[in-house]
Formats: sequence, C-alpha cells, structure tokens
Amino acid sequence: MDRGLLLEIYRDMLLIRRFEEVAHRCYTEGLISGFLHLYTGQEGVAVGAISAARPTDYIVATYREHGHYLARTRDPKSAMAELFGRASGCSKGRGGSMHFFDLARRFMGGHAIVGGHVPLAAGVAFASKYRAEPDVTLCFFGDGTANMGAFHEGLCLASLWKLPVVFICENNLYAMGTPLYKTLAVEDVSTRALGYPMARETINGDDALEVRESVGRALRRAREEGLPTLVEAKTYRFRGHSISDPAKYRSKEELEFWKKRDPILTLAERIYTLGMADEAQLKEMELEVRREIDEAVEFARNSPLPDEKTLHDYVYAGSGEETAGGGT
Amino acid sequence: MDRGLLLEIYRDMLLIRRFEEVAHRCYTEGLISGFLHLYTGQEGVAVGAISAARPTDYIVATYREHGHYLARTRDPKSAMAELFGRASGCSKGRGGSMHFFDLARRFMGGHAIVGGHVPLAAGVAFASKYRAEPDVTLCFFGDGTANMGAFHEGLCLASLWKLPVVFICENNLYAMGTPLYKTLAVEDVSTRALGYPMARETINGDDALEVRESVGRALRRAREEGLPTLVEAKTYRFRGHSISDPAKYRSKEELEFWKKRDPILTLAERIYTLGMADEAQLKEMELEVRREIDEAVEFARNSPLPDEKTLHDYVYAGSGEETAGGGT
Amino acid sequence: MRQIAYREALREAMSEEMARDERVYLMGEEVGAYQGAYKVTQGMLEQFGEKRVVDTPIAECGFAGVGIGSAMVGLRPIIEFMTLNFSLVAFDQLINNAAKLRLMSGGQITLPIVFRGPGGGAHQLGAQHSQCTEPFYCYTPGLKVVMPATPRDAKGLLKSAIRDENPVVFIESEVLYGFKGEVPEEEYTIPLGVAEVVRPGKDLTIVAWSKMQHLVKLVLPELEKQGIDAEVIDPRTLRPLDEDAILASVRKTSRLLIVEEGWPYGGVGAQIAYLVQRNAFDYLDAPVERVTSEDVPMPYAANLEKAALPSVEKVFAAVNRLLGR
Amino acid sequence: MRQIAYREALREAMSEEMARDERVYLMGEEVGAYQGAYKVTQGMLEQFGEKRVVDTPIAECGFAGVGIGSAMVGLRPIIEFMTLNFSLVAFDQLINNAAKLRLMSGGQITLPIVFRGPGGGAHQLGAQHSQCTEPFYCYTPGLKVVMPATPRDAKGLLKSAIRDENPVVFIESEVLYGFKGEVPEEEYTIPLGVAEVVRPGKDLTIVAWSKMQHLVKLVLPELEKQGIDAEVIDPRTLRPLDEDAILASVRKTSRLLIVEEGWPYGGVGAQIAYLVQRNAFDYLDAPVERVTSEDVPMPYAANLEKAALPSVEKVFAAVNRLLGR
Ligand SMILES: Cc1ncc(C[n+]2csc(CCOP(=O)(O)OP(=O)(O)O)c2C)c(N)n1
Ligand SMILES: Cc1ncc(C[n+]2csc(CCOP(=O)(O)OP(=O)(O)O)c2C)c(N)n1
Ligand SMILES: [Mg+2]
Ligand SMILES: [Mg+2]
Repeated sequence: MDRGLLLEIYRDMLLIRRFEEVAHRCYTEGLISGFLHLYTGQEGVAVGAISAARPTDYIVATYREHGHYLARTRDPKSAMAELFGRASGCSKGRGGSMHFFDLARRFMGGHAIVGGHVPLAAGVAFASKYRAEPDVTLCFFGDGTANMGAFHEGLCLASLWKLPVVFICENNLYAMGTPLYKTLAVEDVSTRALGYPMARETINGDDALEVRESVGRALRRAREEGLPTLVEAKTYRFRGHSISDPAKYRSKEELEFWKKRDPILTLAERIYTLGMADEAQLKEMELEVRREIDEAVEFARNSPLPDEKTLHDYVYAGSGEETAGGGT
Repeated sequence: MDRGLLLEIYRDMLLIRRFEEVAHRCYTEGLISGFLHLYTGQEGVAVGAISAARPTDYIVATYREHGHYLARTRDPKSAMAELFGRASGCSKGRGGSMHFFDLARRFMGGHAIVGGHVPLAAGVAFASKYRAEPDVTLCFFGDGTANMGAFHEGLCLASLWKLPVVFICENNLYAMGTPLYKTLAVEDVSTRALGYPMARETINGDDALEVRESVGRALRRAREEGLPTLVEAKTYRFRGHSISDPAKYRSKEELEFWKKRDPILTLAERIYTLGMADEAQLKEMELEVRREIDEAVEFARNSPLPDEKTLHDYVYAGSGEETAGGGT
Repeated sequence: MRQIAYREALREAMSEEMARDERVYLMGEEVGAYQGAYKVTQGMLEQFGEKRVVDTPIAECGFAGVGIGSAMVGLRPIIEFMTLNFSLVAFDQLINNAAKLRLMSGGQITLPIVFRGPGGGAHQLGAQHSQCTEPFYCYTPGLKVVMPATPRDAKGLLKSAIRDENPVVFIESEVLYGFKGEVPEEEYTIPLGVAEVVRPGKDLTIVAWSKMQHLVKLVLPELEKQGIDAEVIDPRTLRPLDEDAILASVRKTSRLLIVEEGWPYGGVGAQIAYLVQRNAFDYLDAPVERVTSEDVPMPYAANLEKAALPSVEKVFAAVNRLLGR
Repeated sequence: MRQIAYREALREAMSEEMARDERVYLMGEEVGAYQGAYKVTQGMLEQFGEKRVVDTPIAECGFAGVGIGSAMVGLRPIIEFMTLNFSLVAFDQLINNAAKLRLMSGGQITLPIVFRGPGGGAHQLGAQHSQCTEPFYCYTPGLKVVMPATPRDAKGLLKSAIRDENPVVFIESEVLYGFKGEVPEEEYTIPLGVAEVVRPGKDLTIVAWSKMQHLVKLVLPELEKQGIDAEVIDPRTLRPLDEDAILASVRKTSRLLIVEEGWPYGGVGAQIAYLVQRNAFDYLDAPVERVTSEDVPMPYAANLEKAALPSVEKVFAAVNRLLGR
C-alpha cells in the first residue's frame, strides 16, 4: 500500500466532508439557495472510484455530485462559487448544486432527472469506442435509480454494444425517504445485472480501498475487453436526502450503526494501524483542508454574480451570444 | 386430453389463420388501409394462452393483436369491420388494425407504442388486486420489447407489488427487420426476469398445448400466489412485419424450417395421431371457418362508415357527445 | 371564514373524495410514509392505509401507466408526480395512452384519472426542475388541464377533477403550497372549464393563472393609484378553456394582457391571443400583449432566475404598451 | 435540373455530410441492414459500414441519450426516430438533456445533434401514429425545429442541421418521401431560420410548412381563377422562426392565414398569430385565421381521418372569411 496514495485518498475524502459541512452552513445562512444534496458519509465511493480512474476517464454523476466533482478536480473554489450562483462557478452560475460541469477535466455533469444521465454515460462511452480512444466512463447513481426505464435502456445498450463504461450504484439504502426494501424486490441492486447480462460486484462502499480495487477491475474490464460492469457500493448518507429533509424515517440506532463505519474515521484508523501517519499529521491535514474551504467561501463570496445582460447566453451555440461577455 | 377442447383450439387457430389471409387479400384489394401486422404462424401462442385463461381474465396486447382478439371473442365480424373502418367494428372504426378493444369481453386493446402497454397491464392487474377480484391479466408483446424502459418499469412494479399478471413474450426472432441476436445480449428474453426477479419459462410457442400448460401454471401462480411470471414463447411469423414488408432479411431455408413447425399443421397431425378427428372432419371445419370469414367480410363491407357528424365523439366522456349518435 | 393553506386544501379535497368513493386511491413517490415530498398528502396514509395510499419506486412511466391501466377497469387513481418536470419521463403514457384510449376504443374506455403535482419553478432549482409543462398537455386533445391559484379553487377544482370521467392534469405550485386563503367548511366543488372574474374592471383585461395571479395582485394597487381599472380573470382550467369569459371581458375592455410563467413560443398565452384577435378583432384597441418567461432554460443564479421570470416591472411595461403610454 | 425524391434528397444530405466529416454518424431502428423503415437510409450501411450506421434495439430513450452523450464529447450524431411519435418515449432526453445541457454547463457543452424522422400522420395509421409533435419541440428553448416541404429544402436544410452546433429536431413527412422535385447536382446548403416566399402575392399571406405547403398548392389555381393573389410563405424552420419574413408579408397583404397539420390549442400557428397581431396590428384588415386539424386524437376510419385533417375546403372557407366574402 502506497503511503502517498493512501494519504491522498484520505485528504480527498476530508475535503469533501468539510466542503459539505461548510456548504450546509452557508445554506442555513442564506448564502446558497435551491436544492442541496450533501454527500456526507458516502465519500469512500467517489474517492475510491475516481482514484482508480485516469484523469482522462469521463465522469457522469447525479445531483449529489459535489463529492465526485471534488474527487476529480480538487477545486472547492469553482464548486463553492457555483453553489453561490456566481459567474466564477464551474458552470458559470448557470447550473447550481445539481449541475456541476468541468469539461476540461472530463467531469460531464451533475444531472437531476433520476436515471436520465445513464444513457448519456453510455453515449460518452460510445464516443470513446467510436474514436478508438482508451477512455472509460464512470457513471454514478443511487439505489433508487434501478427502477427507471432510462437506467434499463442505458444498461441494455451498454451490454449489447460492449461499451467501456462502469456503472456505479451508490446504494445508500434510501431514495429520499423510501427505504430500498420498499422499492426493490431483490436484495442487491446489482441483481439487475443478471438480466442484461453484465459483470457485477457488490462491495462495501465505506471502504475507499475496496471501492478502488473493485472499480479498478471494472475499469480494466472496460478498457481492455470493452465490457461494462455494474458495481454496487453499499454506503449510507449521514444527512437527509436534501437540506430540507430531517430524515425522520430512520432510527437513531441505524444512524449510529453507520456512523461507526464512517469511511473517513475508519480510514484514519487504518492509517494509524499501518503507521503511515500519526494524529498530529492528520490534524495538520485537517487544518489545511479547512483553510482551503474557507478560501473557497471567500472566493465565492467575492465573485460577481453573472451579468444580467448575459441572460440569453448559452442557449444556442454559434449564435454569437458568447461574445456578449457571457458568464461574467 | 379432452377431444372437445383440442378441436376447439384447432378451430380457433384456423379461424385466425384464415382471417389473416383474407384480411391480407382485402388489403391488397384496397378495402383496408393503414398498417396491417398479420399474426400468421404465431397462432399457437394466443390460442394456447387464452384457452388457459378464464373469460374474466383480462387481455392486453400489441398492434399484432388480431389473433388474441379472435381467440378471446371468436368474433371475426367485429374484427373485420374494424379493419374496414366501419361503425360496426369492435372499436367503432376509431381504432383500426392496431387498436381492437372489447371491454365487455375484457379485451383491453391493441396498443401500438412498443412497450407502452406493459405498465397498463400491470395497472389492470393492480385493480384486480385492489378489489380482491380473482382475475388475472395476460399481457402479450414481442421480443423487441425487452429493451424498452416501459417494459422494465412495468415488470419492476409487477414483481415488487406482486401483481396477478402473466407477461407473455412472443419471441418470433425478429423486431421488424432486426434479428433478435442484434438487439439482445442474452439468448432468451426470459433471462430479463432474473433481475426483477420473476418466475420465468421459455417454451415452444408453436405448440398450443405446451403454451396452454405453461400459461396455466403462470395463471395459477398469479391467481393463487399473486405472483407475476414472464413466459417466453418461441415462435415465428410467416409473413413480413407488416403488409408492406417483403421480409427479405430472412432466408428461404429459415422460413421453410419454421413452416415445418406450423402450429396448425402440427396440431392437425397430433389430432390424427390421437384419433380425435379425421381429415374429412377437419376439412369440414375448414369450410365452416371459411364461411364464417366470408360472412365477416360481407358484414364489414355492408356496414356503414362512421357518421362524420360524430368526429368529435369519444374524446371526452360526460361531455354529452355520445348522445349525438356516436359511432353510427 | 376559516383560512387554510393551499396544500391543506388539496389534502382535504383528496381525503374527502377518498372517503366518499372507495375507487379513488393515491399513488406516487413519497406520498405515504414520508407524508409527501411537499407534505400535501400528510396524514393520508394513516387515514386510508397502504392499500389506498401507495408509495412507489422512482418509475414515473411505470406508475403513471399502472394508474391508467387501473382506470381502464374502473378505479379512479390520483397519480402524484413529485413535480411535473418528472412527468416528462412518463410523457408517452399521458399523450399516447391517457389522452387517446377513449377515442381508440370507440368510447368503450372511460379514464377517470388525475395526474397532479407542482409545476413551474420554485427558487433556484435549476433548468431541469424549473419549467412549465402545461403547454404540452393543453395541446393534446383528450386531456383536461387545471391550474388553481388559491386554496379555495385548489380544493373545489381538485374535487371536480377527481369526479371527472376524463384524464385531468392538475398542476399546482410549490411556492403556493404554504399560501393561505378562505376555504368553506361545508362541502363544495368548482366546475372545470369555468373562469373566474377575480376583479371586475373596464380599462383592460388581465388573464393570469396559478402563481401569476399572485404576481398580478402585486401590480393592482399601483394600477388603481394610477386610475387604471383592470379586469382580472383567472381561467383556472386551461383545457377546456373558458373562451366566453375571456371574450366577454375583452369585448368590454378592448385590451388584453396575458401573464404566464411558461416560455414564449406557443403555449397557452399564444392560444388565448389567437382566439381573442380571431373572435373579438373589432373590439381590440391595441394588440394583445403577453408577459412570459424569457426564452431560456432556467439558469440557477438568483439574479438570472429573477430576470428570466415575469416580474412586476414587465407587467407594468406591458400595461403601458397596451394603454399606449 | 435533375429531379429526385424527398427521401433521396435526405439521403444525399446525410451521405455527403458523413463523407465530409468522420464525426457524423447515423443511429436508429432499421437504418442499416433493413435500409430504413421508409428507405431513407438505403445504401448507407454499405457505404459507411456498421461503425457509422448503427442499427439499434427498440429503445428510443436509450439511444437518444446515447446520441446526446456522444455529442457532449464531440461526435455529431444523426438520430433517426422511426416516426416522431416514438420520440415521446424519449421526451425527457430531448427536453431535459438536449435542450438544457449547454445552459446548465455555462456554455461548456456544445451539442451538435440531429433528431430526425417523419412527423404527422400518413393514411389511417390510428391515433398513436398520427400526430404532430412540433409544438412540443418549438416550445422548448435550446432546440431548433426544421420541417422541409420539398426535396431541395430537405437536402439543403438537413445539411445545415447536421453542421449546426445545436440540437435540431428535423421533422420530415412520410407522405412526402416519394415526392420528387428539383435538386441541384452541385453542393449547397440552406440556412436554418430563413423562410421562403414560395409565391409572391398581394391580397393575403398564407403561411404553411411541410405537407401543408402541398395542400396550399392545390388551392392556388382556384384562387388565381378568382383573381385572388396570395403570397405563400414556407418558414421551413419553425424555431428559430423567421418572423421578419412573415411580418413583412403581412404588412404588405394585411391578411394572414396559417395552415398547419397540428391540433388547434397553442402550437406554431397560435404563436405566429400572436406575433403578427402584436407586431403588425395596424396593418391587419382582418383577424389572423388558422386551419388546423380538428381537436381530436386521430380516428382510424378513412372518412373521419379526412374530416379531421386540414382540407382544400377548409382553406377556401378560411380565405373567404379573411376576405370578408
Ligand atoms: C425522474 C425523477 N423522479 C423523481 C425525482 C425526485 N428525486 C430526486 S432524488 C430522488 C431520490 C433518488 O434516490 P437514489 O437514486 O437512491 O439517490 P440518492 O439520492 O440516494 O443519492 C428523487 C425521488 C427526480 N429527480 N427525477
Ligand atoms: C416505441 C416504439 N418504437 C418503434 C415502433 C415501431 N415498431 C412497431 S412494431 C416494431 C417491432 C416490434 O418487434 P417485436 O416487439 O418483436 O414485436 P413483433 O412485431 O415481432 O410482434 C417497431 C420497431 C413503435 N411502434 N414504438
Ligand atoms: Mg439512495
Ligand atoms: Mg418480434
């Protein structure tokens, strides 16, 4: 186990955790509006999976994509500015919490129609195959997505056409307030893969290293054999579905159970056990991360709103509108 | 094996075959227009399945539903009149070939958006369960339907909610001109059932008796245990997808191979072998059936077109429009 | 009279109709145990049980279709879309099945089904969660479309929609759920297809519905101050549209402004404008004006969102154009 | 000039653009081995191979989404819907993804994709296969909508649509596929958003597109005989709409008739009517008239179908109303 890598993974997870906490605070202070779906508790999945990928591999995610965005870009400034609806945001303030984009870093969006992005991910992979490029597409979604028609059609086509895509279901046991057992007649979401058919793995999503390994296998399968995989990472979100959800539908005991499996705490334990860092070193990292997030908030706060004259920008390409100074 | 039943099954299949042949002729004579998807060759499925059902069980079918309609109603007149677009047709001339309806006999339509009727069938079954009625819904569709989102969502809900429905996939190896192997990554459509999960059977659709038994089991499973089943009946259509399709995409040899399995011829052989009828008796039945179809054509031909004054009928219920003499 | 919130009015309508008719049931995401994503259905699971308040997976195409199928054989479902944005994944079910089954069956099928949920945007929900779908449904014969602005209308119209024998797309508004208004204690219904003259006037007619009625209310005091006597009409039902009420008003005022949240191309306002110039041409002293959202997918940023939506300023500007000022 | 059929013109456009640009590919049901459900793509599989002419399963939502995804990273797909009726099962992909990705990404994503196929009805195809979807797509900012009436326009506009950097819904007509007309041998394109004055005139303006242009042609001889000099305009692109061309014509003729195959409520004709009364109010000598399909899902029976569609008689009646005769 490479020490640098392990600490990097730890730091990425911490960055996400602190980012979300601060975003939450900013929301309650009225600095952010709209929906806000926090990733707190699921950091092992995004960081484990994306650490296994190359920077040229594509990422397609849902409205709960802050974690994936940070894992890919390590850029809390553009993320926070987007939440603040500023022109300096990663989507120039047009997207908001649910629609982070960074094309240069192959982060292909936050998408907010459940299942709607699954065919898009298959399409990005289709393009890689078409151009004989070695890139793989990682597509993240929740357990609640497995009943959607778009999910089915995306997986059907990926399986049929042997597209280089890794479907990563983050099974956090709930779709909004609905526990999985009320919407799924099978125990594992990955069971769906049997019907397509498609390789599948059900793993512990709270162990970033296990995620990294599993997704690594899937990435190889995609890159070398051109075959898709359905990876189901079992995890848990510590917060409600969105910031307005008090999550009364689950018991204190349940939450406590999962908090003991906190992917960040358990990784810290592992780091200590392996002797790769001591508490002081992680504390130092923590402070660094906090500073970074504070700077992101400052950056967002000081960034201008989009110019209202640019309201009609970015509707049609090539209409000359971008010359109007779009986005600033 | 009950002789009466066997001959009834044989006669129903014959009725369908002759009906389709005559409909084809009427089409080429310009008496029928629009799309016409013939059922020729698949008679074993509709007749076998529907013979296993009670008259109170519901049927939901596709645009290729002439066979199912006749198997349920034995009423070629209302069917032929519908093809002719006459007010005496089963849908008062409003539906046409793809939209046969007979609510009184629980024939819930002909539907022409691939997969779109699968959730409807689940809904009819939902109503039976809601009212604690013992009726089961039979839902017919083709092999090409298995990739549709609506199919997936319908089967997901039926499995989850334990709805009394039998999904019957008529796998005739082609969706229009596309052979199944080009659109399905698995060999059997019924493999899809593994992911939901759902009971499944893959059977010889050209053997009406085998279909009857298999669907009988599924009906019992639905009626007694409230569980859905996916039955895949392998069969073949002798004609093109629709009347305008010369079916050049398949070889003469392939067609010959399947014609040897003609569900009507093979059943006749069986009847002879079992000594339940001789050639003269089946010949007599054949003549009877032909007469019946001829009468249906006469009936259709002599029926009036819908009154143009009723154009706006049947758009909204309770708007008083039906009093305008709707449909005649 | 007692005052209750829009969401409570909706809930009362559903509960009363479910108590009255065993065939009515409610189905949708989070309608039961979670008490509704926007708490419209609070308490209904407890009142009616799991058989009649059905929590669904995220599968709009599937459960919209299940609703339609069950209505084909006599149930009377209320299908809640968490928001109308998600009706687009079930679009084929509404357009090709719900709207057409009756016609295709030659009148054999009657389809008493309500699809309901909040339409339009709220605050900074981004492009995929901020759009008006009513033009899609109004365009389509076989559907009815209702969009109430007040608690009283919400209750009375929803009860009528549930009793109606046809598919009704009933579009609420997330930002109105908390809005309170007078609602009678005793039972009542409000017929579909009948507009309300919210304020009589003689100088110009303003037609608006749902949220936009509340925007118009903000403008009225200033108009009054300026001595402009506006007649305000709420069609309440968009299909069938109460053309007579609108025409009668325009024949009186000779000027028409339509305020709508939808995009400008086509839609409900364009239809009203067409009808009015067609059927009251000689009465018009000025062209029919519309205030709509801007022709852009909704941006997230607060200032851009505000700029994209109809506003008091835009309404004033349109009124001034209408009055030639 | 040589004459070729509308379907051949479309095929030439696709083949030329695919030969010109490796990023362009074609995907849809039966486009390859079967040579196209309506033979529009005949020979293209042989010319370009399976990589670029992709036969799909029946999964419109899936393959429309695959097309969009591939366009997000620089391919230029042509997605064929066997008919536009089936685009409704992929509706969310067009409305919530194709139309909005550019805006939501702050302009990072460019989406050069064409969705094409026949729209409207043909002959007795029944309600689910006979409808005009253009109002849905015209309503939605972020999409362009094109509906050519002639082989020449079909080719020139499809080439422009393929080269366009935006999602274009390109709606053809099944009943026009066999229609022949002059098409230049040499390469050409026709810009999107530019209407054509098909026939200059001074007494009234008739706006029609796609099939309805051909209906209008049937009326012209009789109008001429009666001494009525109609100006006929084909917008060709419905979004963006060439408002200037229509307004300029109406300012000259003072009378406008719109003939469209869609249903009456809202839609393209209502928008044109709104715009014209709004921007040429003082020029109008009579209200804007529309001939549309009747407000019913399409019935199957031949006589009812005929009665439901726009007809020569209905156009005459509207012209007479316009001219006050
Ligand atoms: C088609 C559609 N239906 C409903 C919604 C509303 N909605 C947003 S997130 C969500 C729950 C999704 O659950 P899951 O897929 O498990 O993802 P998670 O939120 O747990 O990450 C719902 C119902 C939506 N966005 N899109
Ligand atoms: C959503 C949709 N897409 C495409 C079509 C056009 N279409 C009609 S039938 C058909 C083939 C269906 O094949 P299958 O399901 O195997 O049934 P079969 O015709 O063989 O009975 C297609 C593509 C349609 N009606 N609906
Ligand atoms: Mg979840
Ligand atoms: Mg088939």
